[in-house]
Amino acid sequence: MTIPSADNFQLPPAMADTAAPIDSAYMFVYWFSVVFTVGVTAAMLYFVWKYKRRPGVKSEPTGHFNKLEVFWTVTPTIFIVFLFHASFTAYIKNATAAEGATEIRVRAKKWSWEFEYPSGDRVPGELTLELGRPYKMIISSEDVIHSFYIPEFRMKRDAVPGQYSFIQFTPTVPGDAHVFCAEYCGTSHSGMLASVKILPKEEYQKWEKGLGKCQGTEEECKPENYGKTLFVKNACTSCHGEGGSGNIGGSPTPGPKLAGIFGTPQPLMSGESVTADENYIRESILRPNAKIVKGYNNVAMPAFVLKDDQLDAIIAYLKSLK
Amino acid sequence: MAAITTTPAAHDDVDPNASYLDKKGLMSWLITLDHKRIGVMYLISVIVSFALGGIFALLVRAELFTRGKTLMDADTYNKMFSLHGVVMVFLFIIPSIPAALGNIFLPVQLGTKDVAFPKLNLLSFYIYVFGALFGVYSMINGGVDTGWTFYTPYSSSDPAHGGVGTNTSVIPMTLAAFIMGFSSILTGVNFIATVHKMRAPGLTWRRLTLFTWALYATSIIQVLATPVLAITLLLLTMERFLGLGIFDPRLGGDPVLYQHFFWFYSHPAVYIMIVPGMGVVSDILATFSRREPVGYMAIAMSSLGLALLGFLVWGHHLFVAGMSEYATMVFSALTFLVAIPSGVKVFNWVTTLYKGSISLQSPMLWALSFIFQFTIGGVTGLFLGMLAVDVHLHDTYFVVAHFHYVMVGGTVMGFVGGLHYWWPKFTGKMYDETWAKIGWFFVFIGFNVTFMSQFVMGSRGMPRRYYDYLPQYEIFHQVSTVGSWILGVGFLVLGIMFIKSLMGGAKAPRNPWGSAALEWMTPSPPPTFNFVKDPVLTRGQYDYHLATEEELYDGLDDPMFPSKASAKKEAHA
Amino acid sequence: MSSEAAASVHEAPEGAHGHDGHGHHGPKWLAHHFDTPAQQFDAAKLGMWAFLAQELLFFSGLFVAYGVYRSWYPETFRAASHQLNKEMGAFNTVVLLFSSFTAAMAVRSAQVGKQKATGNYLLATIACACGFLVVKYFEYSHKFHAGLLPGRFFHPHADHLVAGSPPLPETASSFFSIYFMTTGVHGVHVLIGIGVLIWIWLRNNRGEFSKEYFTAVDIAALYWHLVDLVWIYLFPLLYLV
Amino acid sequence: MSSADHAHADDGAVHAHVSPSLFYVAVFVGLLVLTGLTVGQSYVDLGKLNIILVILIASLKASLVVTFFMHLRWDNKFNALIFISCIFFIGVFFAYTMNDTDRRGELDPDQNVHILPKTGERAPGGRAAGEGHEGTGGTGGVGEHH
Repeated sequence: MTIPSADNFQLPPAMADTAAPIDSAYMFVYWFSVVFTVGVTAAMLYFVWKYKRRPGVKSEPTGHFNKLEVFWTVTPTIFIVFLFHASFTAYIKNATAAEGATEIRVRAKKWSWEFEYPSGDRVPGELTLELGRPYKMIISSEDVIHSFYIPEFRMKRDAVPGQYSFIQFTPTVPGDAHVFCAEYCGTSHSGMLASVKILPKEEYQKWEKGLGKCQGTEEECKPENYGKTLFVKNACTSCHGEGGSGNIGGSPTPGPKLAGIFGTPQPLMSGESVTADENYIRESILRPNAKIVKGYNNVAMPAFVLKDDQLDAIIAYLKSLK
Repeated sequence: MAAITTTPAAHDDVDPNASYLDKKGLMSWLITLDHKRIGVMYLISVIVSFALGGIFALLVRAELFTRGKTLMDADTYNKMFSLHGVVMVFLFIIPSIPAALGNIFLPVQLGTKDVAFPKLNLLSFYIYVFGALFGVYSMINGGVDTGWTFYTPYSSSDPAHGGVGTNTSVIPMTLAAFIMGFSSILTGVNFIATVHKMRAPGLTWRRLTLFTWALYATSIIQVLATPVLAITLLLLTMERFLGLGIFDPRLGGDPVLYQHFFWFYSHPAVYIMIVPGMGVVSDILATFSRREPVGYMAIAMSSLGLALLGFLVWGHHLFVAGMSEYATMVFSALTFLVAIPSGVKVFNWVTTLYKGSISLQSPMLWALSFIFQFTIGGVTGLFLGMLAVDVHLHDTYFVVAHFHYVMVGGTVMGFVGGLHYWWPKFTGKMYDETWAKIGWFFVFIGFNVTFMSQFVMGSRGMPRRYYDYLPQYEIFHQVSTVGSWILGVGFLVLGIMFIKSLMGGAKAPRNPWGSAALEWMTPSPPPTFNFVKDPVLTRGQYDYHLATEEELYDGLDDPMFPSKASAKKEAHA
Repeated sequence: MSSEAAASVHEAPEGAHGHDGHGHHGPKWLAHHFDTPAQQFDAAKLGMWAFLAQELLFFSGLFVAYGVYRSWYPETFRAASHQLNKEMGAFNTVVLLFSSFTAAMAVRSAQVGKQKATGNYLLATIACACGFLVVKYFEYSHKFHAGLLPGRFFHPHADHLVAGSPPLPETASSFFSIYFMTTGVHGVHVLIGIGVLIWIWLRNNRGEFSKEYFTAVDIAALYWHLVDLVWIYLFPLLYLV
Repeated sequence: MSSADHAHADDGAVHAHVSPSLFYVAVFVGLLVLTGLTVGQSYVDLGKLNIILVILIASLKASLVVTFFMHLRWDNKFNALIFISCIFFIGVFFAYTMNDTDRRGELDPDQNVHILPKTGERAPGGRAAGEGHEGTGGTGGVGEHH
């Protein structure tokens, strides 16, 4: 259990340039709200105490307070003009992408995030950014509405199927953050997270060199171990369970069990049956709707775009599962 | 009050002195045309719905007590919060004050015998019940996991037809909301005609109670906004059934268009929910500070203002949804306007207390907590109206806390306060004031603990509708869950207190609170035609300086604590 | 404003005063909670107009959907509307306008107390409404044959399409979705209208209406005019542009 | 219990305006003429003007029905107010919704569009490409003409 520190109790740490204008708008309206609420409540409690009913003391008939009415209609009106102005300028500032910003494609699907870098490499579940570089995230969704949300950047945008949208930011602090899905999207909505890593220039370049390849020790890059990493990062676990076990916390998952099926015959929707070999697994990842296992026709598995060595690694991993 | 006998309310089959509760037998209730009896049937229905929705809420909070699985799996959790929303919005909060308390008291406050269309009124109730049955059918079939908003394509794209959405029982649930919408519309039609055409002689527009004004404003929204929900849900049902391709992008539709349609109703619906609560609070404040509310006309007109503005701001639910920037600007600017009538109300309420004669009996406690919580709900609305800040806070727990402060801290407090306030009048029984205060205390503390911590976790980035969460949010969730238990205990205490009152409460006097309003001039409980003789008003309903001692105290010996005095009287009798 | 008056409200008056049958008992069509016929009539009219307002808002959703898609796919809408039968649409428009006229005349006859004429005008209105539905049936069955169905069921058969009309793009399914939703919902209103009119016709036959009391005829006619009103917009928007 | 704003509170009876039969016939003939006009315009291609013309004629017809057949001309003013405010809210519904749907991608060509203008890619999750979409690549925005 982590208890948040007192200095930034209300807001998470600010890690991008977009946070500052939002935070100052937030704090402004926050202090206004505190003063207003405390004022109203104090006046209310004072009157309740002061004008408590006493025998023989009558209430005073209500007169007209026309000036007062005008005052408390006009004052808030002026005030909200300021509020609108403050928030609107901050919004416009945050909505305008810098010239030449690095474009990253963000693809949402039930229930994982995939990031495509300018090099064309697709990385699931992990967004790596360079400190101080302006970014433009072009967001899309393949199935239902999701929402791309990084609290540390104070930025959010719905991923709407059939539509592109974008957000922009420049990371200003190295460290780790999270991508949340903020629009309800079904069973594993709360599991639809991705990690954000903000790296200083040198580290980023080192990372960039290994992009699209297995990054890790020799042991970690053995096909079945690499496959396991990919299986987790692509969020295969949210539909097939940990280790393809076909259950999460004792309840059956939306997708079929994968452990131990390799080489065995699988009954299909069409009534036929197919052996779960390398080709079938490869096809099921790339074109999930081609041959659907019996009983799972109501689950629309999204397609995954993976490189050959990645596919081989996943197949090796599935082979290893018992 | 000002009752000059003009014509005796004489009818061949109705004894003018008999209480409306006198007739016994189930059928005398089921086919009644008496607005008070219909109101009581609504009241029972909404309280049952509230209990059901409350159980769903407690289960949701319990699940979130620890990370990962606590009680149920993710699918069940998703159904729980969806059903909590659907039940609370469509079955409880929309009919709560207008259809239940409004039905019972609108005609009494107008000094008339019934609403303009009594048969239509009964029909509205049965439409509501019929719709509710669809909802129950959906729940028996496993319920829905779409959230109460039914966003497309998740709700509309049926996996049975190769879609990507949910495979839960959506169609019966959308039909349930569709049908219940008509109940709400017909009640609105009825109330508008009643307020316009059925007022007692002398009851001018300026003499209406603020509760009546609030119901009138609400009725306008019900009539003008609810049909759009009806057509939206009809299109959604057809989308799922036939694949229309209006809201589903895979068939060429636009999911953001659905959100426009949905919020064109559902934002005004927020005012259907809160404005009647404001009306109740205005009446309670007047009675318990013995004073006409300051700025009577300003409060009345701000209800109408909210009703109008409610239609112009729906787009603030779509700031990050993929709407054009032009629409974003317009909606943000207009949204701030809502602050003006809301502020006017709060200022006037607080000033009403100034130089009043204030008694802190239980209805007043609810009214004062309404003002406190509605103020918080209101100012946090400013955060969300601010475009830039909304980008951060949208769809987080901050929003959840904000609307619960308005809906529970506001409407539910108004509803329960109104229930306390009018309970002696429509049941003819007093309740136990001590237990009422204990219940209030638990609810007040429990509510604020539950939702205050949600503000903080929301602004720290916790998204809503999450089954599981990161470790840094655990402490807030646990505080919130503990709060929900306190809240639950509070409502349980109140439930028992009210049942005890029904079983053996002291007989209520005509005017236990010493109010100057018209409904307190008729016996408790009122006769079938509301008044023994048709009333004629010669003063306003808040004119305490014009009301006589007799009108206010009914010969009670202790005007300061009328309820105690009456209990004493009863004991001696 | 006197205390005696106040007391009279809440104290039970002595004696059985309630059965003198005085004053309040008007004609039998005057409901007990109204004081005067005018109050009852005005309340009914006001209620009906509020109800009509909700009907208009109900249809407005469909019109907004039409507006959005037409503005996105103007060419599609132009091409697709060629598949609708302009003549049948125009004929139905005239039928509905005529029915609206007869409904107005039925109200007029009721206002002046001509029971027989009221009945005949109501019958004419009902006949027109049925005629409208028959024409609609032929239109619908043609669309079914041609596969011009909403959304998922949109599979146009080239040989059933109107000859010489522009080719139908895939997006035309949106047009037919909107076509079937609008005309379908309107059709349901026509059906309800027929039911209401028959009921009013029966009541008229029983001689329930008079110069003094014709509220129900008036209210039913208002509803029927609304059905006409919606069609006045639907016809050109769907068939003619 | 007569209420304060009764139109005919004097004797409590209903006083409705009765128009002559011929008047209704005249309105009906007017409606027929306007129907002829609206059918006629469909044979003339006026571009964008067609839709405007059609809506104008329909509104004219609708106001004939509302004012005369539905007696709004002689009815309680408040009933007319209901009707007018209902038209106002429908207008708001139209204008605000289309202020979004028609103007996406206008300020920023990548924001909220079906097609990414730089690459001509169609967004995933929408109607599958190659199913006869009219939208030509590179236009961005939504729909056919941008």
